[in-house]
This record gives sequence, C-alpha cells and structure tokens, in this order.
Amino acid sequence: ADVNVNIGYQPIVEPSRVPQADGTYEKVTGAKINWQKFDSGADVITAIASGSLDIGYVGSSPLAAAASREIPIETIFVVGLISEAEALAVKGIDKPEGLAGKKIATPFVSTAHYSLLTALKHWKVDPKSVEILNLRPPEIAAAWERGDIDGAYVWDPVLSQLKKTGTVLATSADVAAWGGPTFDAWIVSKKFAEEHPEIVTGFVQVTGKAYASYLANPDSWNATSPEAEKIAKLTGAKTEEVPALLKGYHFPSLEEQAGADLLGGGTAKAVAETSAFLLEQGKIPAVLSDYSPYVSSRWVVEAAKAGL
Amino acid sequence: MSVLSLQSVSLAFPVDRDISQTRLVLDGITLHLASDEFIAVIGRSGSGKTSLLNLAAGFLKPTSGRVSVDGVDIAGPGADRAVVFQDDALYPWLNARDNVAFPLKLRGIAKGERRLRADDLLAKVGLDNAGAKNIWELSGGMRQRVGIARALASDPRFLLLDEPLGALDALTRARLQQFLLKVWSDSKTGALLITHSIEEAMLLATRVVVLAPNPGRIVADIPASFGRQLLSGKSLQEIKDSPEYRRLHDGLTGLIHADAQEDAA
Amino acid sequence: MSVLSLQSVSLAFPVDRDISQTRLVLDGITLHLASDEFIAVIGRSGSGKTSLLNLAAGFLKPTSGRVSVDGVDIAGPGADRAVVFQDDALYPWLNARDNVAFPLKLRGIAKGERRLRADDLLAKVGLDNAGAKNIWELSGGMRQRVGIARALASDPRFLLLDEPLGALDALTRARLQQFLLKVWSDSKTGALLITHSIEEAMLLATRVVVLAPNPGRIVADIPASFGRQLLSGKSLQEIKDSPEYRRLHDGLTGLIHADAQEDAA
Amino acid sequence: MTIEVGIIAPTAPVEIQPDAGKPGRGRGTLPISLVTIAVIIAAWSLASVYGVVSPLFLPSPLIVLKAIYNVAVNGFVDSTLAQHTFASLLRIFAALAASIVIGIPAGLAIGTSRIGKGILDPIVEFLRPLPPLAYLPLIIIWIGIGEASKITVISLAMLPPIILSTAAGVKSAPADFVNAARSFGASRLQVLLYVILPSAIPSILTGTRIALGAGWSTLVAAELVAASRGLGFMIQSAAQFLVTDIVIAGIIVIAAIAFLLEILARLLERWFVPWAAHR
Amino acid sequence: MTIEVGIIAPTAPVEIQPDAGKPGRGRGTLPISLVTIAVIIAAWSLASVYGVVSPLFLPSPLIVLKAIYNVAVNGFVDSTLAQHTFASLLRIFAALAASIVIGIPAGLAIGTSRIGKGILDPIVEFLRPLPPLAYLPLIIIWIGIGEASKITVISLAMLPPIILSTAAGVKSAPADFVNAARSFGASRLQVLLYVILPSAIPSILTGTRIALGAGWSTLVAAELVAASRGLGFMIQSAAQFLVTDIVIAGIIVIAAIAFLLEILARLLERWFVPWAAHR
Ligand SMILES: Nc1ncnc2c1ncn2[C@@H]1O[C@H](COP(=O)(O)OP(=O)(O)OP(=O)(O)O)[C@@H](O)[C@H]1O
Ligand SMILES: Nc1ncnc2c1ncn2[C@@H]1O[C@H](COP(=O)(O)OP(=O)(O)OP(=O)(O)O)[C@@H](O)[C@H]1O
Ligand SMILES: NCCS(=O)(=O)O
Ligand SMILES: [Mg+2]
Ligand SMILES: [Mg+2]
Repeated sequence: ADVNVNIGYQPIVEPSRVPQADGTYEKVTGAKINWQKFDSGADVITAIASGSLDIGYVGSSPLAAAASREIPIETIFVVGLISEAEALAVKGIDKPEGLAGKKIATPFVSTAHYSLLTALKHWKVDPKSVEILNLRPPEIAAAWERGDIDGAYVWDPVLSQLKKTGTVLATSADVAAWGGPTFDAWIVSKKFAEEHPEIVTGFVQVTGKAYASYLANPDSWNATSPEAEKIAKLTGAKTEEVPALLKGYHFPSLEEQAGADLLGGGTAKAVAETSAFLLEQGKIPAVLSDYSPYVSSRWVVEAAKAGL
Repeated sequence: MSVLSLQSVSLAFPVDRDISQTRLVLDGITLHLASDEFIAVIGRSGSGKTSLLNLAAGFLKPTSGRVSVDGVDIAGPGADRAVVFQDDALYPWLNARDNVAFPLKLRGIAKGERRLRADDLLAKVGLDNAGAKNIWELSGGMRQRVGIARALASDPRFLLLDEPLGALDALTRARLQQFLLKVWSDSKTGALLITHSIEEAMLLATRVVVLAPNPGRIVADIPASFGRQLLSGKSLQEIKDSPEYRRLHDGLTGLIHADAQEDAA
Repeated sequence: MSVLSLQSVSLAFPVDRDISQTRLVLDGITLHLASDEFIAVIGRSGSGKTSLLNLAAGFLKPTSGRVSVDGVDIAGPGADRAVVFQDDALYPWLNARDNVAFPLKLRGIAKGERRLRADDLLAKVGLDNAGAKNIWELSGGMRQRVGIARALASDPRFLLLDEPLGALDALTRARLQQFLLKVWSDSKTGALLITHSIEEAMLLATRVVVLAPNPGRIVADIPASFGRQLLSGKSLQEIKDSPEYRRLHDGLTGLIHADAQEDAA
Repeated sequence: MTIEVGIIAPTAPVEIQPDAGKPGRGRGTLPISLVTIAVIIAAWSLASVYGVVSPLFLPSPLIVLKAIYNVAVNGFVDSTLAQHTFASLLRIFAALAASIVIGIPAGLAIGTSRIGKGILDPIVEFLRPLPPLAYLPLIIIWIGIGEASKITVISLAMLPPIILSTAAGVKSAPADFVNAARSFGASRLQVLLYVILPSAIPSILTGTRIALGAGWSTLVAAELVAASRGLGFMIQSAAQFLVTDIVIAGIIVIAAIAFLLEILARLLERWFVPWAAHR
Repeated sequence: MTIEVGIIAPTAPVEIQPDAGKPGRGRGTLPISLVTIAVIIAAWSLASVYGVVSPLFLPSPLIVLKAIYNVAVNGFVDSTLAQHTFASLLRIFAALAASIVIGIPAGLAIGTSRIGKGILDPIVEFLRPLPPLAYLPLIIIWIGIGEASKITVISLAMLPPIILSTAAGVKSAPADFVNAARSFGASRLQVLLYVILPSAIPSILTGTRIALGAGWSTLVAAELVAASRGLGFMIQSAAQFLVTDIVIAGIIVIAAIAFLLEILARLLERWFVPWAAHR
C-alpha cells in the first residue's frame, strides 16, 4: 500500500517549493504526500510531537528549543543559512551605540530575535537599554510606516519595505560571522526515519536536486520564470519579488551539507549555541550537553550517493 | 373643559401572517368624552372594548377616522390620557410605591414629595402597607389597585380604565367604585371605563355605551345618573330599588342578549 | 372517589431580601375536596386565595402541614389537578387550538383527534372560530376562556380555577357558569373555584369557604345547594328570590365585611 | 417593540399617517443602511486618493475590487476564492452544528438542573475565556492537524455564547408556563421540550447570531494550523507578504457572508418566533 | 425558574421536605462544581502519571502548580505573574468600560430607532466577524502600538455581544410597559431611560458576560502588538518555546480570574435585577 507522508512547510521562498509544486516528491518517493502549511516553526514542532507530521520545516531557534526539550527529531537538511534575508533596518540611527533608548521591533522568539540579541551582544550594547518590541512582520511594517518604531530586525518582504526609507545596520550574514549563525532546516521525526528511511532519502534527494538546479543558474529563476511563478503560487509572495527573496539565503549544496561546517558537525554546534543563548534569555529551562543526536548527515550522504 | 373625540373611527387587524387580508374589529365608532363625563363601555367578550380604549389612548392608529383632543389630532399616547391596563403592566423593577410614583418622577417631582403622594394614593386604594412590596409579591387584586393608583398619580385630563376592578372581591370593589366616583367628581377628570358588570357601569357612569361585536360598533349610548345620586348621599339599596334603575338594567341586559341571539342566528 | 386534602397547612414568604424574616400568609388551613364537591373560595383581595390554590396545585410547598390526594402526599403539580390561572399563562408560540390541545399532546393523542377535541372544547366556551388565532390576537376574556378549555382538555380529577370568569361580560359569564356546573356534575371532577363574586360562589358551589386575611385562615365553610337546584331545572330568579339564598348571601357579605371592620380597627 | 401594522410603534416618531392602518411592515431600514455603506466607501476612497493612509495598508476600493475579481478568477495561494470560501464555510457550519448540538443541551442542563449546572458551570466558565492562540498547540497535540482541530477551535469560540444564551433563555421562561404544563401531567422531558425550549428560542437565536460572529473572527486563528485552503488561510498568507488588497478582500468576503447569514437568521427569527415580538 | 424559597422549583426533583418553606436559597451548586473540578484534576493527574500524553504537552498538575509558583516569585519573560496579570486586567477593564460606554447606547439606538438601526446595523454586522489577526496591521497604522491599540482589539471583540444583547433586550420590553409610560407623559428619553433600559438590563448583563469571555479570548491576539507584559504575551512567549507548563499556568490564571468575574457578575445580577427571575 501507499505510504502516507505528512510534510509541514512554511511559506518561505526557497527552491524546494518548485518540486513541491511539480509533484516531484511524490514521483520520486512513491508516497502519497500531504503538504501542510504552517506559519511558525513552533507550530511545526508541536505538530511533529503530536505525531501529525513526519517531516517539517523549522528555523534554528525552534529547532534548538525542540531539541532541548528532547523531542525525538533529527535534522536532515539545512535549507539555508540566513544571510541578507534578515537584517536590522533602522531610521535615524547611524551607529550601534545609537540604538540605546530606541524602539526596535522583532518577532519574538524568531531567528531574527536571536540575531538581534546576538548583534547587540557583539556591539556590547546592553539589551536592556534598547526597547525591544514584539511585533509580527506585517505589524512591523505598519508600525514603521506610522513612525512608531525606530528600527526592526525582520525578514523579507517587510525588510525590503523598511529598506526603502531606512538603513541596514547589520544583516544575518554579519551576525553569522560574529558567531551567531541562523538557519532554517528540514527535520524528520525519528520514528518516521526508522520506519521509512528510503522516503527520507528520496525527500533529501529531491530537495538537493532543486537546490542544485537553482545554484547552477540563479539568474534564470527571474521574475518571469515558471519557477518564480510556482514559488509565488505556493507562498503568496508576489512573483516579481521572488528572485530577490531567493537571494536572501545562502543555499548549501548537498556536498556542503555533509561537510564539517554543517550537518557534519557545525549544525549541532550551532544548535547547542542557540540553546545556550535561549537559556541565557530565560526562554528554555535547560540545555543538553550534546545536540548531535538531533543532527544527522546520513541522509545527505545517502542522497548524494544516489546521485542527482 | 376638554373633549376626547373619536370620529367615524374604524380599525382593522391583518389576518395572521397574511398581511394582505384584514379583519374589521371596530367600525364607524363616534364617541365624545367631555371632562365632566364618566362613560362606561360594556359589551361581550371580544367585542372590541380594549381596542376602543387603545385607540383613545393612542396605542393604536385607526385604520380610518380621527381621534382628537379638543379638535387636535392625537399623536400617540400622552400625559393627558392615563391608562389602567387590563393586564396590570406594572414595572417589576420598581416596588409598589415607586410604580405609583413613576408618573410623578416623569414630571421631575422631588423624591420626598413623590413618596408622600404615592403612599397617600396607595392608602386610598386600600394598600396602606404594601408600598415596599415587590410586584411579584402582590396578589392579582393588589396589582390592579396599584395600577389604578399609578394612573391617578399622573393627574390626567382623561382616565382610561380597562376592567380595573375585575379581580377584586365585592367589598373592595364597592369601595373602589366609590373612590373612582369621588376622584371623577372632585377632579373633573373625564373617565372611560370598560367593565363587564352592567351594575358597575350603571352606578358609575353618566353614559353607558354598549358595543356589539363583529365588527365592534356602538348600538346604544344611554345617559345615567345613578352615580350622581350615590354621590349626593342616596343609599345603594334605594337606588337599586328605583324603577329607573330596574328599567335601565333590564334594557342593557336585553341589548347584550339581543346581540347574542343575532350572533347565534 | 378521590379526595384532595390540605391538613393544618400554613405558608410563609420571606420578607423581601431579608430571608431570615418571614410573613405568614396562610395559617392552619384544613380543607378536604372530594371529587363530587364544588368548593368556592371567597375572601378579600390579598387574603391568600391564590396562595391556597398554589398549594393545592403543588406549585408551592407548605411551610408546615400536609397536602395530599387520597392520603398520599403530593410531590408537586400533577395531571390529577389541572389549573386555570389568574393570569392566563397561555403559550404564545401555540395558537388557541394548540394551547387547548396541549394536555392531549402530552398524553400522546394523535393530531387529528387532538384537533377535534380542542375545537369541540373551544366551541363549548364560545370560541367557535378562534382556533387558529394567535394568543396576542385574543381579547382578555377570550384568553380566559382558552385557559378554561385547556384545563378541561387534561381531563383531571380536580379542577383548580383562579378567578376564571373575572374578565367576562355578564352574559358570557352566566353561560360559562352553566358550562362549569355541567362539566362538574357530568364528569365528577372535584372543583376548587376562587372567585370574587359571592353570587357566583353561591350558584356554583356545594360549599362556600370564606378566607380572612392577615394571615389567611378559613373563617367559614358553609354548604350550599343552589347549583344542584339550578341543574335540576329551577330558574335563576326563583333561586335568587328564595329566603335561603338571601340569608346565605347576607351571611357571607357580613362575614367579609366583619373581617374588614376588624381590619380597620 | 417592532413596528407592527396599525400599532403606533412605541418609540418610533408618532405621526398619524393617512395609510396608518394599511398592511405593510413599516418603512424598512435598508435605504438608510445603503446610504451608510455608501458614505463609508466614499470616505475610504477619499482616504486612499488623498493618501491619508499609505496604499500599502489601505488600498483603494477599486484595487480591492480588482483583487476580489483576481482571486475569484485566478486564485491565490493555489486556490480560487470560491474554494477558499467553501473550505471556510464548511468549517464554520460544521462548528456551528457541533456547537448547537452540544451547546443547547448543555445550556438547558445548566438552566434546569442543579446537578447539570454544578457539573457544567465550571467547565463552561473555564472554556469561555480561553484564547485560541494559547490552546492551539494543545489542540494540535490532542487532535492533530486535520479538519477536526480547526473545527474544534471554531466550536470552542461558538459554544459559550450558545450555552450562556440558552441558559439565560431557560431562566426567562415564566414559572407559570412550567407550572401549567406540570399540572397537565407533563413529564420533565415534556416540560423541557414543549415549554422551556420554545421559551428559550428567541434567546438561543440571539446567542447563535453572536456565536456566528465569534466563529468567523476565530477563523484566521483556526486556519493558522496546517490549512491549505480557507479564507483565514488566504488572509494570513497575504498578510505575511503584505498583500493588503487580498487581506481586505478576504475581510470583505467574510463580512459579506456573515451579513447574508445574519439576514437569514433574522428571517428565520421573524418566521419561527413571531410571538417573541408580542411578549 | 430559579429555586425560590417555598416554591417547588418547577424542574427540580420535587420532594416535599420538612424544611420546605424555610428561608434559604435552596441547595447550592458549589459542592457539585467542586467535585467536578476535583474529578477533572484527578483525570489530568492520571493522564500525566500514566504518560497518556507526553509530559511535554500535558505537564502534571504538580508541575503546573510549581510553574505558577515560579512565575509568581521569579517571573517569566522579565515580569512576575502579578505584573502580567495586572497589565492584562487593566486592558480588559479599559476595553470593558469602552465597550459598555459605546455598546449600550448603540444597542439602544438599534433597538429603538429606525435611523439608528439603519446606520449602525451595517457597521456592527461588518465588525462582528472580523478576525483580529487580520486587522492588526490596520489598527497599528491607525492608532499605533501603544496601549490604545491593544484595548481597541479587545473592545472590538467585546462590542458585538454587548450591542446585540442590548438590542435584543430592547425588543423584549413589553409594548404595554412603553405604552404605560407614554400615557403618563414620558418623553422619548424618559421612556428609554426608565422603561426600555431597565427591561433590557437582564439581557445586557448576559451580553456583558459573553463579552468578558470574548475579551479574554482575544487577549493573546491583542498582546501580539508590542506588548512586553501581560498574560497573553506570557502565554504566547511560552508557547513558542514549548514551555507548556507556563502556557497551562497562564490559561489557569485567566480561567480563575474570569471565574471570579463571573461570580461577581452573577452577584450583581441577583442583587440588581431580582425581578428578572419573576417575569
Ligand atoms: N411571592 C410572594 N412573596 C411574598 N409575598 C407574597 C408572594 N405572593 C403572594 N404574597 C402575599 O401573600 C398574600 C396573599 O396573596 P394571594 O395572591 O394569595 O392573594 P389573593 O387572595 O389571591 O388575592 P387577589 O384576590 O387579589 O388575587 C398577599 O398579601 C401577597 O402580598
Ligand atoms: N393584535 C391583534 N391582532 C388581531 N386581532 C386582534 C388583535 N387584538 C385584538 N384582536 C381581535 O379584536 C377583537 C376585539 O378585541 P378586544 O381585545 O378589543 O376585545 P374586548 O372587547 O376588550 O374583549 P374582553 O372583554 O374579552 O377583554 C377580538 O376578536 C380579537 O380577537
Ligand atoms: N524562518 C524561520 C521561521 S521559524 O521556523 O523560526 O518560525
Ligand atoms: Mg379587553
Ligand atoms: Mg389571587
């Protein structure tokens, strides 16, 4: 009988939307896939923990939280390192010291929130001296428009909206360089990985292929391309914005994924550091001594072996 | 002196949900009530007595004809025409005293004064100690009396009473009849009394109006003077034994019966 | 034969919000109603007549004493004791016919049969064509008659009537008195009738009970036979002219007046 | 209190008119409402023409109209407007059905029985103030991410008004109505079905109308979780990418549907409980 | 319909008791409610002891109790439980005040005046189904990110039940009550204040109770807007990091407060509208 796979995705502009739209995953894995949209990593984690989802898309922050609570999951694919896609845009502030006493908004608990706090730490600006406000991206755009906030650490498309009238103080690429990388990843529930390893491999294979296709010729995924249209259709983004949105991430190839910087070791370290940071912020009650059980390079290696 | 007039008034109700069809309930009613008159309306159940009073009060608009006070068409209910309802219509959120004082409150009379006058009126209808009672703690007859006291409190030019003494025992009823008669003669308040008692109609009214049903219409309008006789000190027994009284009583009874026979035919 | 009994019953209500204080409304009432009897209760307004009926119906629990049917304490209202309410208590979501048919529906009688019986009862109370009418389209007297028809539809062992004819004109009232008398004698339904008319009490009842107020207590329980005389064909005038009638009438009037004097003292 | 034929509406301006007693339901409020709506749309147009609010947040009526057309024809996030609407309507009605089936008996139990009240009161009082956004994770954990969880979220918002209004309706049933039935031999069940329930119906209808509003306003929250279709899902997807015209289009569609349902509810009310106006 | 002294409650088990007519409000429902709550807590404990649900998602009552203690003493996301509660209570009460001040007159206008109904009906019907999550950006554009916007979001949820219940209450005022007042010379304003308003009060109270529930359940959405304190904010922050014990603690605190307010509302009802039980 057909295997049913429940996959939770987020409406984020990234290359795997294309095979999702094309039905390639179904073709390659031979499984019946049930795609479910989620708006935040926290909900994805909950759904996986409830057994409603097998594979899900989460950011590093919820991933760290989930691992710290010992939810049986495994990171199988690093979607992308967030680089220009998230940034701190400000109005009327030209240096980090100027942040003191200003109102900076960010969606709490997001990767952006993590990056903002990391950046402040790097700049040695006391977070308590900055008024950090919790707003969701659309509300950030509204508050910025009104002049209620002086800056925001947020992602596209709201970020590009802010850039029109503001300046960028730091991007997540900078923050990653300062030791606080943020990234999105695909995770799988351990139970499902044990029961259907071939499907997980197939999933990683198709995803990797999509990335490779994008990386081979990023410029061909322009505003009028069928790829952009498919992505727009699934996410709700405007087609003309898709190419720019794609550029906001650094998408690693399958080979890079297997390397020591990512699933081969770096990712587990990044999760551990994120967790330590969350603990420091009082957001989670405890951290684990070892996060490597929650990260596995097995799938990317097998997928790479299976060839593209 | 004021006059409340109904001129060639008719009233039709829609038949159930079919609003294109109507049923005539009152037809060609002409009636003038001067403020020194006491008109009693009698008639069979369903003949349109309450409807007639509702028109005079301004609760209903006539389908045709005019309702006016001193020649001015009425624009709905007004302080000149106080009503005692067939179903008491007392406010449950006010106690007996405050119900009676309600018309005074509307006129902005001070609290202490209101209380005094309300208690006085309550005493006059035989409810000396019921002022603080809640409406749901009153018996049916007590509620009717509170309703009468409330209407009197508004000090109207016309008093419209819909079977106000229906739920009272004979003694209380006789006392209140006396009381109404006195109020009417002292204050020159024109009274329109609906009653199902021919005796009551004759003893109180200066004119007895008989309503026949289907559609409601006036079949008799007969002057009476027994009330004045009563006021002038004549005894009840003496009045009831008089030949005029007997004659009128028989006449009115006959009128209502006649109408019933016609009904059966 | 059944008997509805009140034995040394008393009833107290709390005084307004102060639930620690009570007011005695009925005191030491003992009354037995057999199913071949017709008891009329008279008494001044507020003397506790409705309260007495509510106890018999099972709507109120006595503060002390027992209410029983054939020796078995009642457990609230029951199909053996049907009530006609002082305020009609008709269901506005049912038309007149369905209100009358309601007790039949409770017993699972088929729709067609219900309709026939309800229309028959409506005709008996003089409402031949009112079956399809909504409750709010009925006059006060019509509503009272629907209430009577509804209680009769339930075919009870005892009929408890709270001033059922209060809102009726003399003729309709006389007809319904005849009707009630006939129902009572035909069906052996014990009747407890509250009325404010001494005449009505005397003409219908086999016993007239007089209630004095503050607290309500039975001050007289007098047998009467005028109803049976009426049924056996004697004319109303003849009965009213008889010395027994006059004597009892004067006696009862005196009882109520006496109590009023005492009241004033 | 409504304007009835021949009756001088107690609080309406009282003028005796020549056609006073004629059949007809009094002048309607529709023209005034249409004027009100026209004024609001005009104000909105002016606000966007004069740029009082950035078009990013308040696109002009014309743009919204175009967006509605566009979503209807070409769709948004993979489904057409009709599909989104249908998905949401199914959820709303399923939730409504569930809330009625659960809520009315619960309300009756609270209103009529001491034990029912004792048991259900704390449960209802606990559920009432719960924020859907807070219990969403728990719902997912307990009933997964399928339709059931969305319907549950909407039902949880609809239940309290229905239960409370039913209980309030029960309390407003005159004691004499119940007494009468019992003296005609009605069983407890018959009293409930034939007397208390009809008495409570006007109140239940008001509660249902309130519940429908609550249901719609919970729709976005319900469709936050793993929906792939639905007006709430559409609005949420659009909001994330600042596609405000679609957001407003979605809001307008919701308002329009809710409005139609409200009209339906009022017709039902007028038809089935005409006596409510005559109490 | 409530159990009154000496009255055989129409639907309560009818047993004639020796102390039947004695003062006292009948046996209360509190014991039954306490048993119900105990049963629920016991079931919850068992579920967590036997691991029916992962403790991550349903921590045991003890853990939640500890969480409450912990938040009360040490705080969570930079504020103590008292501070969160106080912030939310302020918002709820400000919104309640605003909704009452706006909603009751609006409901009276809809219920009593054709023009009022014509103008307000479409506005209310439009506002009723709006999902807060959809209109948040517009609220921010118009009234910023301060307290006012949070209070507005809560008020928007509270207004419809209050308006609808007020209008329904107006309609339930018997025509004779209004007629009586007018025949004693009451002006339209006096009819409104002295007759229609008191008649509508039981219904308004029911509406207010429904509104309070709606207000609490919108709290999380309202506190999505730049809050740094508040129970909704606390719950939301905790939920995102799967700190379920705090989420449940927050829910329990909300339920407890709402429960106290409900008891208060009922006392007010019993005290101010005793006649409602005697209609
Ligand atoms: N629910 C109640 N609470 C307090 N007192 C009450 C209540 N019901 C009745 N009473 C009081 O009990 C007394 C008797 O009332 P009841 O209704 O039995 O009188 P009644 O004889 O039927 O009078 P009427 O002929 O006017 O109908 C009255 O004084 C009344 O005020
Ligand atoms: N709202 C209404 N809709 C339709 N018909 C009505 C309405 N109100 C009254 N009627 C009808 O009008 C007729 C007259 O009713 P009305 O109440 O005036 O009688 P009445 O003389 O006061 O009777 P009673 O002595 O029994 O109170 C009745 O046949 C009644 O059915
Ligand atoms: N971009 C990642 C979003 S979340 O999974 O952190 O919510
Ligand atoms: Mg009448
Ligand atoms: Mg009585």
